Amino acid sequence: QSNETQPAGNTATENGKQQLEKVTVVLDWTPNTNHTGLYVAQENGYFEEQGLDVEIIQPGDAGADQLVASGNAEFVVSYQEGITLARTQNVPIVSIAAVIQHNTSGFASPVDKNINSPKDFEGKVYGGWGSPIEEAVLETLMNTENADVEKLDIVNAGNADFFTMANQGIDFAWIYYGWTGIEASLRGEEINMVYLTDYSEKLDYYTPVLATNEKMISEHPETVKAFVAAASKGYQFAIEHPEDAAKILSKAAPELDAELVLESQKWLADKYQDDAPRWGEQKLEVWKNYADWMSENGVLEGEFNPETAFTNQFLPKEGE
Amino acid sequence: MSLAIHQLHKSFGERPVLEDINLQVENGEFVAILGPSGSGKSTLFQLIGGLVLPESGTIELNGEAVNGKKGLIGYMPQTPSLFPWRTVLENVVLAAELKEKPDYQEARRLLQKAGLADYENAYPNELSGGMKQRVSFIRALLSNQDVLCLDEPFSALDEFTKLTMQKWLLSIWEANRKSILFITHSIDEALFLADRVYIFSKRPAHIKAEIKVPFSRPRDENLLETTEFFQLKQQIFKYLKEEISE
Amino acid sequence: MSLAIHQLHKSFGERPVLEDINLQVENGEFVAILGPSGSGKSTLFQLIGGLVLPESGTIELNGEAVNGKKGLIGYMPQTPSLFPWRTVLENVVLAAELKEKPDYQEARRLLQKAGLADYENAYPNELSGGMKQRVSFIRALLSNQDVLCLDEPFSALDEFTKLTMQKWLLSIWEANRKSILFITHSIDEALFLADRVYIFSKRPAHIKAEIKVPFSRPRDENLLETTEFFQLKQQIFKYLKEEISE
Amino acid sequence: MPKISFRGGSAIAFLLFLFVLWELLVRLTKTPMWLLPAPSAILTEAAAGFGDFYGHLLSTIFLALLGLVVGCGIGLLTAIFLYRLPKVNEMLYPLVILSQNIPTIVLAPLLIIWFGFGLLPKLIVISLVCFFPIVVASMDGFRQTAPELKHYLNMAGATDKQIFWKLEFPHALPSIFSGLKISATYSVMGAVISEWLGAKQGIGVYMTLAQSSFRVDRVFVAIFFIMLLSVLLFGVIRMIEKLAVKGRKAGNR
Amino acid sequence: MPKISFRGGSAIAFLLFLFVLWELLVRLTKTPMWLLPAPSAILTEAAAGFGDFYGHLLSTIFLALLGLVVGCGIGLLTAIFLYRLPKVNEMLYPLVILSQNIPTIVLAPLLIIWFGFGLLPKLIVISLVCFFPIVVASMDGFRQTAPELKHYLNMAGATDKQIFWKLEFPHALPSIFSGLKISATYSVMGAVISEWLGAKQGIGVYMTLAQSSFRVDRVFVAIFFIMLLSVLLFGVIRMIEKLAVKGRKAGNR
Ligand SMILES: Nc1ncnc2c1ncn2[C@@H]1O[C@H](COP(=O)(O)OP(=O)(O)OP(=O)(O)O)[C@@H](O)[C@H]1O
Ligand SMILES: Nc1ncnc2c1ncn2[C@@H]1O[C@H](COP(=O)(O)OP(=O)(O)OP(=O)(O)O)[C@@H](O)[C@H]1O
Ligand SMILES: [Mg+2]
Ligand SMILES: [Mg+2]
Repeated sequence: QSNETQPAGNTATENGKQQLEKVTVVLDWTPNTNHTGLYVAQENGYFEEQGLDVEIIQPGDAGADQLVASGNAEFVVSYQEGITLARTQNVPIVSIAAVIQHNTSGFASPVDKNINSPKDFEGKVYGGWGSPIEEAVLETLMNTENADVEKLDIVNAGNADFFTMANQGIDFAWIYYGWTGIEASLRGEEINMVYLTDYSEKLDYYTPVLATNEKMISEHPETVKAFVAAASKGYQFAIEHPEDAAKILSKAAPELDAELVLESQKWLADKYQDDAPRWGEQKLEVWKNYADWMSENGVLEGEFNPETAFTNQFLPKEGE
Repeated sequence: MSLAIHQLHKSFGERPVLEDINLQVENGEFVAILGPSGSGKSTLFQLIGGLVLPESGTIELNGEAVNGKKGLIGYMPQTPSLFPWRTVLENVVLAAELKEKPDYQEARRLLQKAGLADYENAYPNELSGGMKQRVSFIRALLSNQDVLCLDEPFSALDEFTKLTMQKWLLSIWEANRKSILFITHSIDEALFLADRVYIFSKRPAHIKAEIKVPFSRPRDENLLETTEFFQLKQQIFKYLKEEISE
Repeated sequence: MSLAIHQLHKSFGERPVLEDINLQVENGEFVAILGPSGSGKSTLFQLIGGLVLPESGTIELNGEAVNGKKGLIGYMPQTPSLFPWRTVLENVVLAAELKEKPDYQEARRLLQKAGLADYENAYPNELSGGMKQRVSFIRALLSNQDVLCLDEPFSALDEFTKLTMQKWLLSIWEANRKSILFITHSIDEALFLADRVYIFSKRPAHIKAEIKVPFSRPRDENLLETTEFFQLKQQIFKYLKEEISE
Repeated sequence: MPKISFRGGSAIAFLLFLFVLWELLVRLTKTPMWLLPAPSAILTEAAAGFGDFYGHLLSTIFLALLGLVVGCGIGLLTAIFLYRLPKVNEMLYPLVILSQNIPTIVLAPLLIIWFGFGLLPKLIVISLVCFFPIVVASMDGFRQTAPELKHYLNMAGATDKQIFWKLEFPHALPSIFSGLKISATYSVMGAVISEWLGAKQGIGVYMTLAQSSFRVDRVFVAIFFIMLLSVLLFGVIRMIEKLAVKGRKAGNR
Repeated sequence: MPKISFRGGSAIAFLLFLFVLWELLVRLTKTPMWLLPAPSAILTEAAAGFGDFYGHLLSTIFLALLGLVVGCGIGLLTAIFLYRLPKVNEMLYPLVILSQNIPTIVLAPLLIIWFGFGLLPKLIVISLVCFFPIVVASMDGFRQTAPELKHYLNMAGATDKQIFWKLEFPHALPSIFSGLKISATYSVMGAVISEWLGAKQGIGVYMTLAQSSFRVDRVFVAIFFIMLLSVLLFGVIRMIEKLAVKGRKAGNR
């Protein structure tokens, strides 16, 4: 619930903090460089400027999207695939900004495996987490080079990370280069990447995105606007000052490896906005393409209307 | 308080134990039960205590049927049944505790009389067999009930301690005249203590004989050496022998 | 097998229990121990059984010191100590089981003799107090040891059953002449069964008297009515009385 | 027998009542499906999707049973071993406690590195969950043996081994079963968790997939079967207990 | 007393030995840090990062203790309640088992939706973990009361309540402690898991963060403290047990 209704006649406030509106943003995973903008906005007081008192929460297990949909938190860091699936199940959640303009994920493999393009997947072992989406993506990629997905061995590796898998005879896995890829380079392990975006436009979906629920949009649009404005400013800062932004993230989450954060931040700085006219911009065709692709591959059950799944209306206008 | 039992029947599964038991204890009377091992004496106590229900028959206290009613008698079980996590003193007040605030002063006095003054704070596992039995006996005495059912209370005591305890029990009984029902295997003990003696047959038990003990009170141990005593004892022994040898 | 105990001392913490006990059981001898409740008789058995160690003194079996050695005697404890999850038959063979394959035929025969033929498959909780004691007694008999230590084996039996069991024990003993050490509270029983009787003082126990029982064997119950018997009994009673009344 | 069936009946009746209540609440408050589906919706999905679900179910049952048997077997052996060797116990017992405090997120990668993605690492995870309650309960059971029976056996010259097998072990049976019941309850969840370590099939796999595609009704179908399995296992253990501990219901008076 | 300190000593010595072994193995096989760090590396990191870690530690200790107390309290009350009302027990006992089979991934969002991000949902998760072993162990303890003592109390006219409080409860104390020990062991992991429900601080938070940035040494620092806490809690319960169950070590002969 939003706590904007303060009891009137409350005793004197210290430096006006009581006027701030309390909102909660739920992360999708542990804090990482995808979230830098939020931490910057927090640390540099951008949220406060917008009259918000933001609490950043790490949910651990799944369910962050439902939390926001049910109104127990106002904002969530989610991803396009999740929102698409959620909306077909009538979960009222809407994307309000794309954190990173293009999909930076891809299939990573140690160089000595010699996997340079999807056709090299043949005869190899893929380690995943058992989602039907994975197989569909692999198939799509391999089809572009007329490779046969049947010749690929897909192993369910559960929650194991890339490095663990690599140790267990698994040839390649799906990672975000901006985090796991950077870690590999820090370790001096050379890896090959096969990016999704290089082979299929439809798979260039937004991940991650900021999202909220429909009720917030209809009943508290100004809060949403304020939040997006501050976040946008935060990400802008991260784009312009990756080193400083990395320091802010490391300060907020000292448990993270500072070197990894810094390197990841530097790599990601120009990926946030990339070729978009402004940070956070989302395109209808991206939403439509990906949903179509999901339907084609039988991983989407039910009706999905891409127009209602996202909105750019809260993004600050040029020069705002 | 008087106890009357009419036509009591009880069996455990296929095994008949009590058959047509009729028995009275008048107010302030001291009644002993003798009978072969395994005849059903302890079972009778369980019925009186309300722990098990008879197939038929009634148990009356002061004329009122009390089949299956608990908490009306003071009881000393055949095995001491002390609580291992309670000290001797805490054990003896247990029965009293169930009804009221126990009188520790009195408890200490009785322990002293039973030669257990030094063991007040000992745990049951530090006691000898006979000492446990005495603790259990005192617990029954302190229970403050008008009917006392004692199941072989002195079986683990040496002859002299036993005599002391018997005399003590008699003096207590003479002072406040509770009704006492007393199971024993010692014919001497039954004759020395009781007003009347019931002799149980072997299982399934019925009342083989009821004997009025003719000796006047107060009694002392010289009684045990009189010829009348000896003759009565012989007679009872004969009854018991008949029961077991057939 | 002969048992000899020299200058045995034992205390539990601050509490001295046995003081300078000297005692012998010759090969094939039947020895009884009498003594006040709590004097230390059962403790002596625990020492012989090797369960506790004495502060000083030795226990010898056939001249060999066996302080703290277990498994050399047949034992019947003061409380029946039956295993609740074993039937009567399984219980009586327990001691034998520890050494060898038990003889169920023999076990059934003894149960029959003790009047427990119908209860072979019953569990201990279906037995009366006296029946449990008999089961425990048979368990000790079946243990197949040359020295038997019996701790008040017949205390929960009626006079007639007790006499039967006593006579039975005598006949068994006469047939295979084990050495028997026997704790009892009944002076009659001690004199009827034993070759010699040790009388323990009160705690801390020393040997107050050692009495050779002069009666010839085989004995029968008529012995109990002779004057010699009566006089010996009076004498022992006096010893015990001295012990307790001081 | 009629008594047993009646007892089950009472519990089932109560559960049914709860379901009806739940159904009503969901309908009255118009709770959306993705938040909390109504029992009827779950039932419908269970019936419709059972063909797909079936394979997952079997796979988890197999894992849970195997893990339970292995875990309890090891647990019982460990308890016996530790109890009979007090010196070793002093050294190793803390390790037994420690074993319960290795978080799966750490254990999982290590297990995978050592044992790959096969059955073994999963079995280890389930066994680790199941073995602890048995160890603690059995050890406590062994320790609480009736002292007068132990006294008797000692006097009768029983060896330590005999004392253990003739007295301490049978005496501890109720405690062991108490531990077994706790373990049985955990075994199904243990199996589900173990499926994190990369399974192709199983309720755990089914459930995460359902969760990630927001099919809350399917998640609940999975939960229902997990619960059903646990209760069944618990019931089976209780039945075995009744048979094994027969004849001493009243102990000795 | 000297005995107790010696016993601890033996276990600690053994643990030290294991650590040395581990250190040697890691060094000899040149295992990379990110796979399995050497104890020395962990120690270094623990010392270096203790300032940061301290707050997390306190927060988890607080959660674990609170959850243990609440969970065990509720568990004991539940056991007493169910034992004394057999009719209710028949209905509710299956629910107690079911409560152990709600996967956290389902429970977590529901709890947050109902109770927000505060202390309450976390407490519920820990309590749910801790309460079950107590319930099962206590109920079994109550049931196993020495029948001859119960027989005596019944004959003496004790009410059900008196039988419970004067006999069944004290008699079940060892079983209750057995359950408590299991619960105490689980409480720390329970607290760590509960921190999934959106905590800002705590070993669980620290550990996932470390894990996701591949700082395996930090993960192990977290595990060490989890283990240390559990063993400490276990030890404390054992000490309390020794005090509470005093005087009946040998029972009645
Ligand atoms: N719970 C039970 N189940 C089955 N049979 C029982 C039960 N309790 C007692 N019995 C049987 O009832 C009979 C009488 O037992 P009871 O304990 O009343 O004997 P008793 O006269 O007190 O004998 P004793 O003098 O040896 O104590 C015995 O044959 C016994 O086997
Ligand atoms: N474990 C123990 N701890 C402390 N004191 C004990 C212990 N066992 C026995 N005692 C004490 O030793 C003394 C002798 O006990 P024991 O059982 O040997 O007596 P007993 O002669 O067999 O008596 P009874 O005829 O009553 O059975 C008693 O005073 C008892 O309090
Ligand atoms: Mg009896
Ligand atoms: Mg004795």
